[in-house]
Amino acid sequence: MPEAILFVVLAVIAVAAGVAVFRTDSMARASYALAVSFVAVGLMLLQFRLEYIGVITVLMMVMEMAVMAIFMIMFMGMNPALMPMDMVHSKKLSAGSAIGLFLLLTAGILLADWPESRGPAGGDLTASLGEAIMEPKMLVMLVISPVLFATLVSALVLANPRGRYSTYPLVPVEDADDDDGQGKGQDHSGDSAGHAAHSAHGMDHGAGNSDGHGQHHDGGGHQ
Amino acid sequence: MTPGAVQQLPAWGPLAALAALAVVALSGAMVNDVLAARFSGRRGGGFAPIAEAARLLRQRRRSTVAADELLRRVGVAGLTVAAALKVAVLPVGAWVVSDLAVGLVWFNAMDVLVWAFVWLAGWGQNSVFPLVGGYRFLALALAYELPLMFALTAPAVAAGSLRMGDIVAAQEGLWFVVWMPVAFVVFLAAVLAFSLQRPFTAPMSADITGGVTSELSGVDRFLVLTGRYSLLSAGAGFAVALFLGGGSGPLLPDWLWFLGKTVVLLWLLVALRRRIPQLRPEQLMAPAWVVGLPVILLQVLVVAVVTINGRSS
Amino acid sequence: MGLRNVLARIAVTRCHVFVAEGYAGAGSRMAVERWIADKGWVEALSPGDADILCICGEVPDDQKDAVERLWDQLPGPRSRIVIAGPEHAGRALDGCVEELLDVDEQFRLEAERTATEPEQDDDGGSDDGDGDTHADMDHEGMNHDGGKDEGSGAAQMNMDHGGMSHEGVDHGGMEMPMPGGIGLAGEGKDRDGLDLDALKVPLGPYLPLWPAGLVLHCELQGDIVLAARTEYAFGRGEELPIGGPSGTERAALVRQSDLVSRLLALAGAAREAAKVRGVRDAALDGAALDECRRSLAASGTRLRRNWLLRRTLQGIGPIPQGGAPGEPGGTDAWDRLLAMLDATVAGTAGAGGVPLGLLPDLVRGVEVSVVRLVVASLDLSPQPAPAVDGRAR
Amino acid sequence: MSAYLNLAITFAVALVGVGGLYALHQLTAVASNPLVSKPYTSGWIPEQHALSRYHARYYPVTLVFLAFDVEMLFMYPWAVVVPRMGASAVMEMFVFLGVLMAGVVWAWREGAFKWA
Repeated sequence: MPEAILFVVLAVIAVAAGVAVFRTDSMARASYALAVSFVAVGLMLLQFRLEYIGVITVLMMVMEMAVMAIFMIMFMGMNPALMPMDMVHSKKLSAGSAIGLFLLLTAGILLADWPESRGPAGGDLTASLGEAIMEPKMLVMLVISPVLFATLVSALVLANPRGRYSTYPLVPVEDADDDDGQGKGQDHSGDSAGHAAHSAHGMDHGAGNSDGHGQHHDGGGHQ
Repeated sequence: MTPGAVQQLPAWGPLAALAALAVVALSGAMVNDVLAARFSGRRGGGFAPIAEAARLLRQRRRSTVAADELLRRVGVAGLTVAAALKVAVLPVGAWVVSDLAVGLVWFNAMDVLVWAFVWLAGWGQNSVFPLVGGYRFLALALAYELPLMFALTAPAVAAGSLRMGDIVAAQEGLWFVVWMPVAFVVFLAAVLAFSLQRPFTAPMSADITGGVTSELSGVDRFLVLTGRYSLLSAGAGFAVALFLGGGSGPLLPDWLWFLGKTVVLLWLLVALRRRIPQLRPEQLMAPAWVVGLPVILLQVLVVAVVTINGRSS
Repeated sequence: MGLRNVLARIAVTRCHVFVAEGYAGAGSRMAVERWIADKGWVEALSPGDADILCICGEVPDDQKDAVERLWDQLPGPRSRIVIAGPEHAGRALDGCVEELLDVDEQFRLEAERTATEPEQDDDGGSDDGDGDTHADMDHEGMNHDGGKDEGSGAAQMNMDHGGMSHEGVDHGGMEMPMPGGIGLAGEGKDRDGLDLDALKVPLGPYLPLWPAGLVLHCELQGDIVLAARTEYAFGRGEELPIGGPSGTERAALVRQSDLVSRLLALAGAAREAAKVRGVRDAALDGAALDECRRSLAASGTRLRRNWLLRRTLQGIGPIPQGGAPGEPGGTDAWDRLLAMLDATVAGTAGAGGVPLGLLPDLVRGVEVSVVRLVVASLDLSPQPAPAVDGRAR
Repeated sequence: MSAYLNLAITFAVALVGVGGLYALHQLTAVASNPLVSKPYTSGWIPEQHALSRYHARYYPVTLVFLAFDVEMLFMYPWAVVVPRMGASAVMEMFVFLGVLMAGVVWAWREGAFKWA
């Protein structure tokens, strides 16, 4: 009975935190509300005696939400904390797809022909997981490896603002007339930014080369 | 003590463990201040952490305009709580508060919580310098976390288990530090990093007026400072359990050995980090990924090969 | 009350002091720093950490508000003191301790402060200045390529609105909350092409480990400075002679070791910083100059072996070769640190002042910590033309 | 199950400890309500709220990290079975890691770990 109560409490927390994601005005709160939701799910997995899966869910999800918060904040269309906002777009479509997916999954759970439990799970579940990964499900590993590699490369190709051969611009690329006419003082520095960019360019090379460690990258540019 | 027989403490265990953590952390802070005092030619210094605590308990709490009070509180209080939860799976001699089968992963998960807490503490203050500090910590975390994870894997491979008790038991005869020194060093570096000690102090350094602690006062600041030392102490404890044979040692009871080793290692870390200058925040990224990661991977490879050979022979 | 008194007694053995250096306050600051070190106190890095606000030197009238703002940020129990000269430091700080120890008075003062505090509700705007709101609008307007910036405020507001809902964000009405009367950050141009918010952050004048009076108005995007503008909040004018008549070797040694220790402290090399500072204090006390130089030379030798520190400082803030005469051309922060030390050891004057105009270029596009190191690596103090600013007005 | 119970107790004790500190602070501090002040900006009135779309310059690294990090899911179970499964498991895992490491080196060559 206490287990059932705990389960219900965790489930309520998970759902409530999930709702909070869409109710808050702050991107930071939204990200971490999602993290709380996932932590609750991870703890529920622990209740199923899935120790490793449960703890690793907590680990991965907190980590990923910490990273996601960076992006949520960066890519928000406006101030990510101090303005009222609505996280829900195209409400009908999303509500429809959410309900549809929920029904589909529930139907799957209820209708699937689950294998009979053959007594209590014995031994170390983590070890059996490891064995499964290494032997019968080895294909998964072999597929995931190139997939991750491809993810890594394509994500960087898309996201990295500079390639190998371009040096770091020290100043933003600016076209002077785009500048706000009222930027007190700023337009001055804007004008001069161009000059600075040229002189700074040389400096950057110098800096990169004298930086003995890492950043091969300048060297690559010269080859 | 038979291998793997770690005895789980009853419900008063958590209290005892947290009290021990507090005492060990306090000793670390005292050693730090004694060293500081000696360096500047003063006597004493051991009283300084207590004076600091009194000062902060007396000081009024402080908040900034439009601060995200909830997130700030979570972040500020979380550091200490995370340290406490780490310690819960740490075998002190033959005793452990919680004999989790995946204790090692638990430690790692609690470490990741520190990411969240430091960042939340920085973000929640709605002030530039804490904000920059919080983001700096995430940058550090991206650099240290993977090497840390692999450093944790090495003892797990050698012991064939993720249970902290088994890992300690597997070191009977030969401490892991002897044949996995790289993992040990990387682990200690990561401990310094997640407890925000030099050289990884960029998130709360002087150039951003204290970073995440910049706007904190009173009990909030006290909790952050406590959290740092608690995390460092917990890290030292895990280093002992993972690499230095846990509570093994002659004559004395094993819990005493364990605490002794932990305290000595903690003091060494405190003394060591006073001598290291701080790294600029962006300086760690490339070396950690391009040097640290391959090196620790090689260490894991060596450990795996040795383990297999040991089994088959 | 017993517990509170005991706590107060214990607490004052470790006061945290926020030092705000005003006009010609270097001598007092050094005396205060020394007192702090001798007592085992702590130099607070921000007012939020401080018990004592210690103003060294004079604060010009137009800066009085700034000091009041700092004072308002001290959490309390708190005490403030103006130190007019090095010889007053000890007595003045003792007076502060007395104030801090007066428990009843501190409680009364804080209660009073709570009572007089302006309403700080979340959509406050009680002191919502027009200027703030306006500034905010300007920035919001910047993302529109139309560039009808001369348009009226209302027009801009509409543009804003359009721009935002265009992002797919649905925010209700125009009553944007402006908590505390502070505006929201506006977009800034960026080298990565992301155009995220740029924050206006002034560095200085009341910043620990910072040249007195200097203000660097930065636009920060993330932790990178997009653009900077320099000014002096108050002219440096004639420094009070520190450690003997100005122009003497001793005064030069004191000043330069002060600069070196500041740079080392910012680079996170606390031990070396404290050692150099010790030499400075010894020189102030009238120790033999040769002795001081020998210690500094030893520090120099240690520093040269410190590869982590070198890695921190090398390659940052490079000044291009062949600038104006007297400019330390072709150097970076590490070179300048060593040159400063060597010049002090040799007893020659330092490399000479760096024109302030160089600074905005040096700090553009670099990280905040680097900005601090670059500023600390430059000897900005000698006779700048009064109230210079960099390039912009 | 008692392992989890003790973890829960630890969590509770830690929370109570933190809460107790806050309560104690209410009694001992010179004022029990927090001071609300403007953020510290070197003595100036802050012109803008700090909470903004913060440009984390290291965002390319986060992508590399996440890709590599997924691998850790397999690493822990692998660590448990290595002694039993022998060389084949080691080979398999290190081929996997090698591929990822190649990606990391490539990312480094692309300058992804450069930041400021």
